[in-house]
Amino acid sequence: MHVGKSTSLYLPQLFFLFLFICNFLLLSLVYAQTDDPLLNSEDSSVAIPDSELVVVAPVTSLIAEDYKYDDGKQINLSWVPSIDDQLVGSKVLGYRLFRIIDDGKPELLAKLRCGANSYSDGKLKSESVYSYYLEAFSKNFIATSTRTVPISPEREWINFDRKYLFLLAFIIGGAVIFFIESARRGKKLFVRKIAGLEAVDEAIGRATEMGRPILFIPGILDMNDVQTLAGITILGRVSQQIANYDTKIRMPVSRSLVMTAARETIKAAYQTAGRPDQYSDDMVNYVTDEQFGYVAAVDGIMVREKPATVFLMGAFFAESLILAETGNSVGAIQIAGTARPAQLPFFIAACDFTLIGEELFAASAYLSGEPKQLGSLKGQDVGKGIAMAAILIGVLAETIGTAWNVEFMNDVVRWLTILFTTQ
Amino acid sequence: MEHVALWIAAFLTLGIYSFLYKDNIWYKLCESIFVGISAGYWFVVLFWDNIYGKFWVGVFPPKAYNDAGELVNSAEPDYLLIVGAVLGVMMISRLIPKIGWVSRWPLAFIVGSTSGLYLINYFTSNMMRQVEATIIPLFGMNYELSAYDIIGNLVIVIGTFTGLVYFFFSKEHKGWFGRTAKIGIWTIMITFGASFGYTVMSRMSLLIGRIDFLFGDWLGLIK
Amino acid sequence: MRREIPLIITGVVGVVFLLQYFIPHWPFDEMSGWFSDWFSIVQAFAIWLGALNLLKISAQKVIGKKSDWGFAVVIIVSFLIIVIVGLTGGEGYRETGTGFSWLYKYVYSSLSATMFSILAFFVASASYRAFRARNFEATLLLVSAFFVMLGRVPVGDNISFFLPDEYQLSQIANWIMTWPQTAGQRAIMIGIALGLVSTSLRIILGIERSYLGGGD
Amino acid sequence: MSTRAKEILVIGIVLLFSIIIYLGKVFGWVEVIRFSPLVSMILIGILFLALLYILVLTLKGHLIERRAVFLFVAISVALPFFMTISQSARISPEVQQLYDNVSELPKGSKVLVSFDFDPPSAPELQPMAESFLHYCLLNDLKVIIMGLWPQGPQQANLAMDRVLKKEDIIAKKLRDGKDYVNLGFQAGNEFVIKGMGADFSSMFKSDYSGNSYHDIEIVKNVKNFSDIDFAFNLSAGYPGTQEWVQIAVDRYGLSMGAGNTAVQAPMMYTYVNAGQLKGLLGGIKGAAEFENIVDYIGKGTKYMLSQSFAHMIVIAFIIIGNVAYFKNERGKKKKH
Repeated sequence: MHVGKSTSLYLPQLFFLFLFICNFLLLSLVYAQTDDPLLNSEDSSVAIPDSELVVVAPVTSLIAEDYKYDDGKQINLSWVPSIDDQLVGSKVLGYRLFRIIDDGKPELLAKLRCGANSYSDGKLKSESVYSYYLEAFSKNFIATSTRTVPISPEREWINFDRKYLFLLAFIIGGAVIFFIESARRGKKLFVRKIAGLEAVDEAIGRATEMGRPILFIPGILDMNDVQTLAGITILGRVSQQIANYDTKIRMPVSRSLVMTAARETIKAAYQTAGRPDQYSDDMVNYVTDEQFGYVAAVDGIMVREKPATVFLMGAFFAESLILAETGNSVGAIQIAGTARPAQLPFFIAACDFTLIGEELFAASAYLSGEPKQLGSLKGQDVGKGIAMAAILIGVLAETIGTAWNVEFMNDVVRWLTILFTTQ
Repeated sequence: MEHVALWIAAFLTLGIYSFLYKDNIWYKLCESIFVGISAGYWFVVLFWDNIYGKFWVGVFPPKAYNDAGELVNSAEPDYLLIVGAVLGVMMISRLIPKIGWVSRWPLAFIVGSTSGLYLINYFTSNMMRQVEATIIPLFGMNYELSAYDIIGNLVIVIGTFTGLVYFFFSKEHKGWFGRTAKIGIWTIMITFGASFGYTVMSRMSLLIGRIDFLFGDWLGLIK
Repeated sequence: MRREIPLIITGVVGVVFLLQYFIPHWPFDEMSGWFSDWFSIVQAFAIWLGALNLLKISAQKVIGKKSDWGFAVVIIVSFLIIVIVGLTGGEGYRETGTGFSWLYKYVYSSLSATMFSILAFFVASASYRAFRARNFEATLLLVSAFFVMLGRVPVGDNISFFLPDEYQLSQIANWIMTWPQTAGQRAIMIGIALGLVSTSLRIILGIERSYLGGGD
Repeated sequence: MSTRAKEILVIGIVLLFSIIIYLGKVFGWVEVIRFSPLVSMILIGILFLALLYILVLTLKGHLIERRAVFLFVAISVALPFFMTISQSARISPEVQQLYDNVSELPKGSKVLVSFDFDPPSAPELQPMAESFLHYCLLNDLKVIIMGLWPQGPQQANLAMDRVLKKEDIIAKKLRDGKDYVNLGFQAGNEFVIKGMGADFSSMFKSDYSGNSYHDIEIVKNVKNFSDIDFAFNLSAGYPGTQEWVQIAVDRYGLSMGAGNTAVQAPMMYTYVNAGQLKGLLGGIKGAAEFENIVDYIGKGTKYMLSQSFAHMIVIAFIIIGNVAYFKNERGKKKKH
């Protein structure tokens, strides 16, 4: 196409463009009528003969603003709707929003319903300059607003919408680190008593009395899982008692690394108790990595040796049921602990004591006294404290605020909502 | 071929079920096939979808003719992907014990990225959003709620609060705090009961699915 | 050095993902994009590692003629069959009608679906022999399970036909699921979320190093 | 006869029967077996009597053997397949919510369906997939399929094959790439979702059959989640609905519903309550309810009777076990 060679060439093109636009508008009106009942508000518009021109006022105060706190991708638009845009008997049928990029041709960006007064345009480029205008249209009239001043979206450094989220995360994270540090410095951190742990001694006593072995299953995951680690920590406590009372222990495991760790733990306990000669490597043996193969083997051990007490501490999957059932059928006292929510119900229903979820970690932290674990537990308690306080205050304030319309309470709720909002 | 396929599938299905009678050779055979096939399955899928589809195609985009009829890359080659592949190959080094330590680099990368993402994700979606969703007016905005909803709201608020109290380890469960924790553990027990029921439902569905296969697809006794 | 570099990698990558949430500006957005890409590739290799490791262990079993080495041969052979079929199949290797999709549909699907359906039997057996209302908590659990199990199948409403519509078993199950169940889940969810936050923080800051394993 | 010989004999008999029935199927000797309502009722009565017998045995202190329980379960779950008993399912609020959200979508809306499960969960999730896809295609919604589990897209194809064979769908003359597309699997778990938040095409270079992303009509103009009108996630674990909610919903504002295995569905109620999920199908019951609401006869409805039986059996066993337990406990106390 040869642009601007002579003015005579322009006329037919302009004519075609004009036809095209008319056609397009017509089509979009038809489209709006078939597809969008809201734009086609025949019921709400005043009955006017088709021939009469329905003059409407354009929208005013159209403002384009860069959306803050993003990487230069969004512009927010706001305007005051046309005064002819009314709830009942509106003359305005809707709006069309046009965008001009870098002084190019206007392009239709969106069709909006009556009453719309804002729009956000995403996926922009920070290098380009954008300006917008709105058309308010009636049955046969279009009122165009003034164009906005061209702007380009800017890239910002910090998303201040998320400042409170950052603050809360900072407080909780800070608490974790603070408590880890203070535990390292030797400060004693309090952890409440955990019912399942108290049952441990009793259960070991029972096995000693009956002269039958104790079975310890540390789950089926490897040493890199926190639940296995917690299980081994609890094994430490169990093996101290065993070494003192000289009770037998059997520990089939499904990972070779767990086997090594468990042997070390039990050996250490026997050494502390002053009878290292009583320890033997046979107490812990590796069976297989295969889930069901392992279960079949453990089942066999349970049926043959009839342990008096069974510990199930660690990460369990589908096998939880089978193990707990067999343990139950041989009449053992069972103490279980896992953090896997799907398996917990089965343990609670089939075992005598269960460490539920975080209790397992709390027990482990309590027993090991490791600063890392204790500090985290304390830090998490700070988080829970914040959550509890927010729920208590928030619900009370919101209930009172809405019931008696107390302004102060509403302020509290507003403030809490801002604090906890994630958007 | 269809007949052979159905019989193979049935043979394998029954083989696994034979474990219910006791551990036996048939079960072990099927289990070994399962282990081999599933490892191989992942191997193939990851080769085509990731190592070929993402890395190879990303670095060496397929050629295509453009509008001018020239043979060009259909997309810009992304050479940064090579870093990912190098890390991936380092991962494999674990198979050779002598240089196994190299595999810690990609492992550190995986652990680091999941930690960074998890921290934010869980904090926003599973803590902040949940706390926000629990702050509700018990009677609705204009007393519009029915008794059913008000009781429900109360249950949610009290249940969540007391449940948190139960998992609070810095205070002994005594006095009012202990009683609150008690309500918490009751709520959690009801929750576990629901999970129990749903898990049973899930397991039974799987069995029903297999029985449908055996009697329907294989033997053709049911429609 | 063998420990420091991994710790630095973990720290940097973790911090980038953290900051990206708060700082929308270049380069964090782009960097997290690259990291996501790399993650997909590294993960593919990581799963390969598992497969290759299995092959290695099985081969060792066969060579050493350890017990059950015959099954190790089965593992290797079935692995090789699906790999060869899959890799020679070209890009459209899993379209309907290919050898790979045949293996998937009749062998892989049958085996994996059956493997998990065994649990149904164990659930029933455990219900009979192990699930006891041994204390108040367990009783509460079983009662709630009772209502949910009955209410989630049509037979529940058939049994409770004599009750008014809104007290029939399915409605009770709905009530339990919508209110107390949600409350309990939410408490557990918040607890787990905080646990993950503190663990992730420890990992990013290098306080938690157990994932690197022992030794130097 | 030794135990081994007996076992082999039983296997032989079962095998023989299977072959005869199979040949019957192939040559059309055996028709589909259906019990009349009367026979069904009699069978239910027999099952009930068997349970009573077990109760009596247990009360007397004879726990029946594990294998007997297994056999009982197998029989009582298989029998309902042959019965003719109709059941009605009531629609749960979260299923209704999903339906409302999907049915409000205007024609031509783009629906992203992520298949994040593998064959073991297929009995629960496949029916949901079929009825959901069928509903979308029938109502002129454009379906974009993907998977975070490698087996997912294959399950999608299995579902799609069945749906496309339905007469009402054939009549629509739908085309791959225009009305629906399967983008395939991508490894990277939640990082894939994150990547998609910025740019779909960076994660999916091509679709399942190897067509370049930018040549596919339906996704040509889909840059990221803001071009998706609704998403539906079929999930059996990790990565799944939780990851979608955390990233796509909470970070990028995607509007989303989910279908979950019953194991993880309870947790999702929290997200439904907080408005993060717009509707939920939980387990086979959710599937059956959705089939009911969109009027699609599928496996969910078919399995419901067996499911009812299975639940009843489990409940019966729990009751029997506990009755015996309390009787024994009281006995023990008296002795003391």
